[in-house]
Amino acid sequence: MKRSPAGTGENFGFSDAPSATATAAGGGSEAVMTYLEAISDALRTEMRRDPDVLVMGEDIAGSFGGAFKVTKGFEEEFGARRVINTPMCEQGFVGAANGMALMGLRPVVEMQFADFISTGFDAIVQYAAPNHYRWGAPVPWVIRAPSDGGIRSGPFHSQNPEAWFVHTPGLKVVAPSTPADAKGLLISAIRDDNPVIYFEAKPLYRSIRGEVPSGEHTTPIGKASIVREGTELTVVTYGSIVHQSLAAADRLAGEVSVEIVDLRTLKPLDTGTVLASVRKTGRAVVVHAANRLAGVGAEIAALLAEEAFEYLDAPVARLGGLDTPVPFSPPLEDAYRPDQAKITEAIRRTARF
Amino acid sequence: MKRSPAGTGENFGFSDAPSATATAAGGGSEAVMTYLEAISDALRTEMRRDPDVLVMGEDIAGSFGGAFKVTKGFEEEFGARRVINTPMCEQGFVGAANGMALMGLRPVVEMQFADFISTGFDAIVQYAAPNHYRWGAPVPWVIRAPSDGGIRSGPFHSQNPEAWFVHTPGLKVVAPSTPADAKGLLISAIRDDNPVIYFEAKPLYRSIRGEVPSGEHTTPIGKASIVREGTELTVVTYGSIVHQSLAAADRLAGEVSVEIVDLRTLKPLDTGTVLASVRKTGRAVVVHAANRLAGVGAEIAALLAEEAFEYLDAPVARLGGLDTPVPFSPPLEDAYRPDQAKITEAIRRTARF
Amino acid sequence: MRLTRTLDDQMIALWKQGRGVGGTFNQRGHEAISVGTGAALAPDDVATPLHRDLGCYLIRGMTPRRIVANQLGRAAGVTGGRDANLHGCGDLTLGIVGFISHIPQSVSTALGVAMSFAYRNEPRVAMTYIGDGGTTAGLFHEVLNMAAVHRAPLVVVVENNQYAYSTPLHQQMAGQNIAPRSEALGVPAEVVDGNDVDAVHTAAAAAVERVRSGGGPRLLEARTMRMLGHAIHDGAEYVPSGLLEKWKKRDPVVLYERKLLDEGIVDQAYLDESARRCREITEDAVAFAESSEWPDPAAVEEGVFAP
Amino acid sequence: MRLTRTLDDQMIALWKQGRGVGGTFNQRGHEAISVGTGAALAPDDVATPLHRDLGCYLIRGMTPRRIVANQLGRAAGVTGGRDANLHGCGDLTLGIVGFISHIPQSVSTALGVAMSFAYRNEPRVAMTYIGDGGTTAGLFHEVLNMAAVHRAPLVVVVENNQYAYSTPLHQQMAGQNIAPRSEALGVPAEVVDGNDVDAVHTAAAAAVERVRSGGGPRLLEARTMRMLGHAIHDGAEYVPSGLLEKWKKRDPVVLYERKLLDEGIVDQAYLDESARRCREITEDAVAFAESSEWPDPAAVEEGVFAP
Ligand SMILES: Cc1ncc(C[n+]2csc(CCOP(=O)(O)OP(=O)(O)O)c2C)c(N)n1
Ligand SMILES: Cc1ncc(C[n+]2csc(CCOP(=O)(O)OP(=O)(O)O)c2C)c(N)n1
Ligand SMILES: [Mg+2]
Ligand SMILES: [Mg+2]
Repeated sequence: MKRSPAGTGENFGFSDAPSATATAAGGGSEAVMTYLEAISDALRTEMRRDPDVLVMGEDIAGSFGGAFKVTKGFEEEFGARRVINTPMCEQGFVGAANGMALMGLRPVVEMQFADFISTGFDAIVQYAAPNHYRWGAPVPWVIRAPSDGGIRSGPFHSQNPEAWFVHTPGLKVVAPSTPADAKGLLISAIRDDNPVIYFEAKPLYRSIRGEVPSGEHTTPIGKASIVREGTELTVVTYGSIVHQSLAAADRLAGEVSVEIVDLRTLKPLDTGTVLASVRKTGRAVVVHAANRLAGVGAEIAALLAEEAFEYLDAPVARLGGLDTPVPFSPPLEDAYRPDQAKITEAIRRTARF
Repeated sequence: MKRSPAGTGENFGFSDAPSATATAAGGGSEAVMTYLEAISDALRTEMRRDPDVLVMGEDIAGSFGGAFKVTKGFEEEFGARRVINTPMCEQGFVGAANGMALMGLRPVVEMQFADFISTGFDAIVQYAAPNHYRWGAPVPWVIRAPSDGGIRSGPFHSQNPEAWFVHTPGLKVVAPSTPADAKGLLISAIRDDNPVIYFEAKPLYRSIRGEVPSGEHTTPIGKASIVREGTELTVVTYGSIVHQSLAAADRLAGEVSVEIVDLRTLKPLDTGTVLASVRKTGRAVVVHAANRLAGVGAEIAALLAEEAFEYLDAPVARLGGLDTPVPFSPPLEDAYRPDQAKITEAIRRTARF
Repeated sequence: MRLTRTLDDQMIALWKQGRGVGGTFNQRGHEAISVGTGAALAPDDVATPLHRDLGCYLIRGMTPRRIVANQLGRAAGVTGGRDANLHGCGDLTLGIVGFISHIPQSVSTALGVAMSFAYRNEPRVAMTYIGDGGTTAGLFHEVLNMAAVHRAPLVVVVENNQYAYSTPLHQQMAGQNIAPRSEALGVPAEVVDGNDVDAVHTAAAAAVERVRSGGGPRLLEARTMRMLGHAIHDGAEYVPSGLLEKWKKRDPVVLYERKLLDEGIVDQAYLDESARRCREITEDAVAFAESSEWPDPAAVEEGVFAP
Repeated sequence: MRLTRTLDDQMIALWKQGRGVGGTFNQRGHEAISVGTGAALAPDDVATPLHRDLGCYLIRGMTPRRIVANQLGRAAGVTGGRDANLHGCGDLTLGIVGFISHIPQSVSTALGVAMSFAYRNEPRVAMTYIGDGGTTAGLFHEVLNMAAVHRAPLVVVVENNQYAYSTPLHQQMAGQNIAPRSEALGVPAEVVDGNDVDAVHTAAAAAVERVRSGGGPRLLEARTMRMLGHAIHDGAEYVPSGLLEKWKKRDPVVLYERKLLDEGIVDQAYLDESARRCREITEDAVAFAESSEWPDPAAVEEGVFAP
C-alpha cells in the first residue's frame, strides 16, 4: 500500500470523479485502487449481487453521483429505483431507511458529510439502535459518513462524531483505514443484520492506494488488525490516524519498537486484540482524529486501566482533537489535529517513562 | 440531608405536584426541600430577579406546570409571555432558544424527558455549542433534562445521555445530586454566559430532601465536591448514584475507608479534585447510571490512567449501565443498573486487589 | 371497539389497584379511529400504530394476553419485558411495526415501509398514525413531502384529539386542521368524524384502495377528543369540563352500538353477550399475565444485536 | 449589487488561481435577492443571511476586507480563521447572525431573535433566508408553525433557485412553489421575481412594514436560478444548458443597470465609475487579506466558552 502525505492542499473529494473502476468479475484477483474507488467498488459489487441493496442520499443520483462521486454511474447501471436522490431532510430519509430495512431491504444511506449525521440523530440512536433489543426486528441498514478533516473544511465539514454512536447501545460502528478494508468492511456492513455506521475518512479518499481483492471481499466486523508488529509500545488507533501512526513508528524505528493496532471496528470493540498487544508491550498510546475528551480513546484507555493494569509500565497516553470545534484556517487546524509529530512525541515520552 | 431508598415503586414525578414551596426572601436562611422543589425554587428565584429569564417547553405552562410540575404556578406568577408552551418540536424550540439567547435573553428550556434531547440535537451540538468559538457571540441558555431511570419507565424515559454532550466542544454540563446543588447549579447555569445542559435525576425528585439556602444560592460550575472523606479508595460519581455510593460506603465502614467525589459538573471537569483524591487513596471506582461503554466514566478512568498512574495501587474499576437500551421490567432494569450491591462489590474487589 | 374499551378500562382498574408496572396510556375516545382504520387494511399490509391505537393492534391479531403481559413487564409480553406498555409492541408477522416514544419517527418508518412495497412492486399499503401534536414536528412534513415525490403507497391517519398532552390545539398551531398542510405538501387529505366508526372505516377503506391502486399517498384527519388524561397518572384537569361533557355524548362505542341496535343489525342480547365475552377475554389476559413469569435477568444483555 | 457581483467574481478568480483556502460559494443570480431584501431592513433589525447572501452582509455593513480575510482564513477575518468562507460571518453590532452548515438552523434562530423582540416589546424585525432545499427540512415547518402561533415579527425569505446542490426541484418536492406551504402553516406568503431587485425590495419592504406593525410573520418566495455551481468546485454539469441560457438573459445586475439607464436615473459614466470603485474596493480587500496575519496557533483553544 502506497501512502502519500495527507493535507497536501489537494481539494479532497470536492472536485474530481474517481477514475472509472474496473471491477474484476469473480474472486481471487486484485486491483490497485484508491480508498474512494474501493468504496465505490464495494457498493457496486453488492448492488450487483443483491437486488435488495439500494443507495439513497443527497445528490447521489444522476450524472452527479454524490458530493464525492462515490455513486457516479450508479443510476445509469442500477436505475432510479435503486439510486434515490433525497431532499435535504436527514431525519426523514434515515427514517425511511429504517422502514425499508424492517421490510428486508438493505438501504445504504449516504450522509453528504458525517457532520450532518446529527440531523438524523433520532432516527439512528432512538429508532434503529434499540429496535432489535426491544421487539426483535432487525434494522439492517448502513450509513456511510464521510468524516475527518485536515483538509481546511471548517467546523461543519470535518467532524468525527463516532463516539456518540459507540456510546449508544445497538449500533455497530466501523472505520476503515485502507482501501482493502474500506471495501471489505462496507460489504460486511451491508450484509450485517444490524444498523452499521461506516465512517470513511475523507483525507484518505485519494491520498492512499492499495491492493483490493476483486469480487466479494469481506473484512470481519469486530476484528482489529495489527498493522505493524512491535514489542515495546502499542499504538491503538483507527482511520486516517493509522497512517500518521505508521509514519511516526517508522521514524522511531531503531529507537522504540512500536506495535500498531488498527481497530477497524469501533463497536463491537475487539478488546481481545487490544489487551493482548498492550499486555505484551506494557505501554500504550491511544490516538484518533476525533475530539479527545470523552472520545473512543477514553474507552480504550479505561479498558487498559481496568484490564491491563498489572501489565502497564507507563501511563496510557491519549491524543485526539482538542476540545474545540474543528477550526478552518491551516495553522489552527494543524494545532487542533493529532499528527505524526505529536504522535512521535507521545510515543517517545511513554517509551521513556 | 435525609435519603429514602430510590426505586420504592413511588410513581416518581408522574403524579403529584410538589408541595408549594415557600421561598424565603433574602439570603441567609435555609429550608428543607425535595430535589424537585429546589429546582422550582431556583427557577422562581431567578425569574423574580432577572426579567430576561423565561421558561419554555412542552406542557410547562398553565395550571399543568410541566410533566413533573416544576413550573406549576409559574404562568400565574410570571405571565404567558415568560412561560411558553411549545408544540412538540424540540429542534424548533431549542433553535428559538438559540436566537433568544443571542439577543441576551436567558431561556430555560425544559425537555419533557432527557430522552427527547436527541430530537433537538443539531440545535444544541451544531448551533449553540460552537457559536462562541466561531464568531464570539454567547448563547446563554439552559436546557433542563429530566434524566435517569430505576423507575420502570422503559428505554425512552430513562436515558442518561450526558456523554454525547461532554464529548461535544462548547457545552457545559452539570448533574446535581442534592437539593442544595440542584438549586445552586441551576442558578449558576442560568447566570452562565454559555449553553448549559442541566441533567436532573428523576429518581431523586421526591426521594431526597435536604437543607437548601434561601434566595440567591449558587453552586460553582466546574467544582466537584467531596461528599464523604476517606483514605483507602475513591469513588468518583455523580447524580443519583452518589446516593447509592454513599450507602455502599456506609455499609463498608470499618472495612474500607471510602472517599466519594461527587463531580456535580461533568464539563468542564474538575480534574484537580479527582486527581488529588485518587493520588491520596491510590484506588478508584468510577460509577454512573449512564451506559458504561464510552461514557463519562471512561473519561475519568482514562484521566486516571494517564495522570494518576504512579499513584494507582489497583485497576480502575468502572461501573455503569449495561451496553443495552434501558429495559422496562423490574428484574431487567435492576440487572441493567449499577446499584449499592454492585458498587459495594466493586469497592471490595478494588480495595483487596 | 368493545374489546378495546373493555381492555382499556381493565388496565385503568389494574393501575388504580396498584397492580400496574410503569404507566399505561388511555384509549377512551379513540376507539373508532384505531378500529375503523385498522379494519381497512388487508392482512399483508403494514401498520405503525401508536399509543392510542390499541384497537389496531387487536384487529391485526395481537392477542390481549401478549398485550397485557407486556403492560405488566412479563416474559410473555410482546417485548419480553423490555419496552413499556404499548411501546415496542411490534410483530412483523402481524404487519405491526412497534413505535418509539419519539412519536414522529413512526411516520418516517412507515414511509420506508411503503417505499419498500413500491420498490418490490408489491400491491401493499403502509398505514401510519400520528396525533395533532405529532404533526407539529418537522419530521411529519419531511415525510409527507417525500411521500408525495415518490408517490409512496402510504396512508397517514392523523388523530386530531385537540390536545397534545396538556397543550390545546391553539397553542400548537394556527388553525384547527392538519388537512390543508397535507394538501400543500402534495398529499390529498380528507377530514372525517373520528367518533363515527363507519365514517372512519369508509374513508380509510377508500384511501387504502386509492393508494393501493397507485394513486399516491393520502392523509385522513380524524377529529375526536381524548376523554381521559394523557396516561394513567394524568387527571387532565386542564381540559374544560364542558368540552368533555359535550364529547361524552358522542362516545364512539356507545354511538356505534346504538346504531347497530337502531338499524336492527344486532339486538341487545347480542351486545350483552359480546360485552360479556370481552370481559372474559380481558380477565383471562390479566390472569394469564399476572401468573406468568418475569423475564430472566441473566438474559438482560441478549439480543442487542441481531445474530 | 455591483459590489456583490464584483466581489464574487474576484473570489472565483482567486480560487481558480489557487489562492483560495477551502471552498467558496457562488452568488451569481442571487444578487437581487440578497440586496433587495437586505436593503429593506432598518439598522436595528437582525438578519440571518446564508451562503448566497453576500449582498446582505455587505449592505448591513460588513466590510469586504473582513469578508475576504475570512475566506482566506486570516486573523482579521470575521471569525479569525475559525470558520470557513461566509460560514459564521456574524456580527451582532451589525445585526448579522452567522449561519452554520446545517442550514435550516438559521430559520429557528431567527424565530428566537424575533420572539426576543416581541418579548421586549421592541419594534424590530428578524429576517431569515433559506433555499428551496432548506424548505424540505422539517425544521422549516416547525418554525413557520411556531411563528404563526406566536405572531412573531419574522420575515422568511425563500430563495427558490430550482436546485439544491445538484438536485432539481421535482426531486425535492411535488409542486414548484413554497408559498402555499407557508400559507397552510399560517404564514401569509408572496412570490416575487428574484431577478428584479426593485420588485424584491418593494415586496420585502412591504413585508417588513406589516411585520413590524404587529401583523405576524410573512414569507417572501423569490424565484431565481443559481447561475454557477453550488460552490467553487462544482461545474454544475447537471443543469441543462438551455435553462442557464434562458436565465442568463435575466441577469439581475444587468437588468437593473439597464433599467437605471433606461429610466435616466444614471448614465453610463456613473455605472463605469461605480464598477471601477467596486473593483478597487475588491482589490483592496484581497490585498489586505493576503498580506494580513494568519491566526496564532497558540490561541487555538481560546474562546470555546464565553468568559
Ligand atoms: C419527540 C417527543 N417529544 C416529546 C414527547 C413527549 N410527549 C409524549 S406524548 C406527547 C403529546 C402527544 O400529543 P399528540 O401527538 O396530539 O397525541 P395524543 O397523545 O394526543 O394522542 C408529548 C409531548 C415525545 N413523546 N416525543
Ligand atoms: C442538514 C444539511 N444536510 C446537508 C447539507 C449539505 N448541503 C449543503 S448546501 C445543500 C443544498 C442546499 O440547497 P438550497 O437550500 O436550495 O440552497 P442553495 O444552495 O440552492 O442556495 C446541501 C444538501 C447541509 N448543508 N445541511
Ligand atoms: Mg393529540
Ligand atoms: Mg436552491
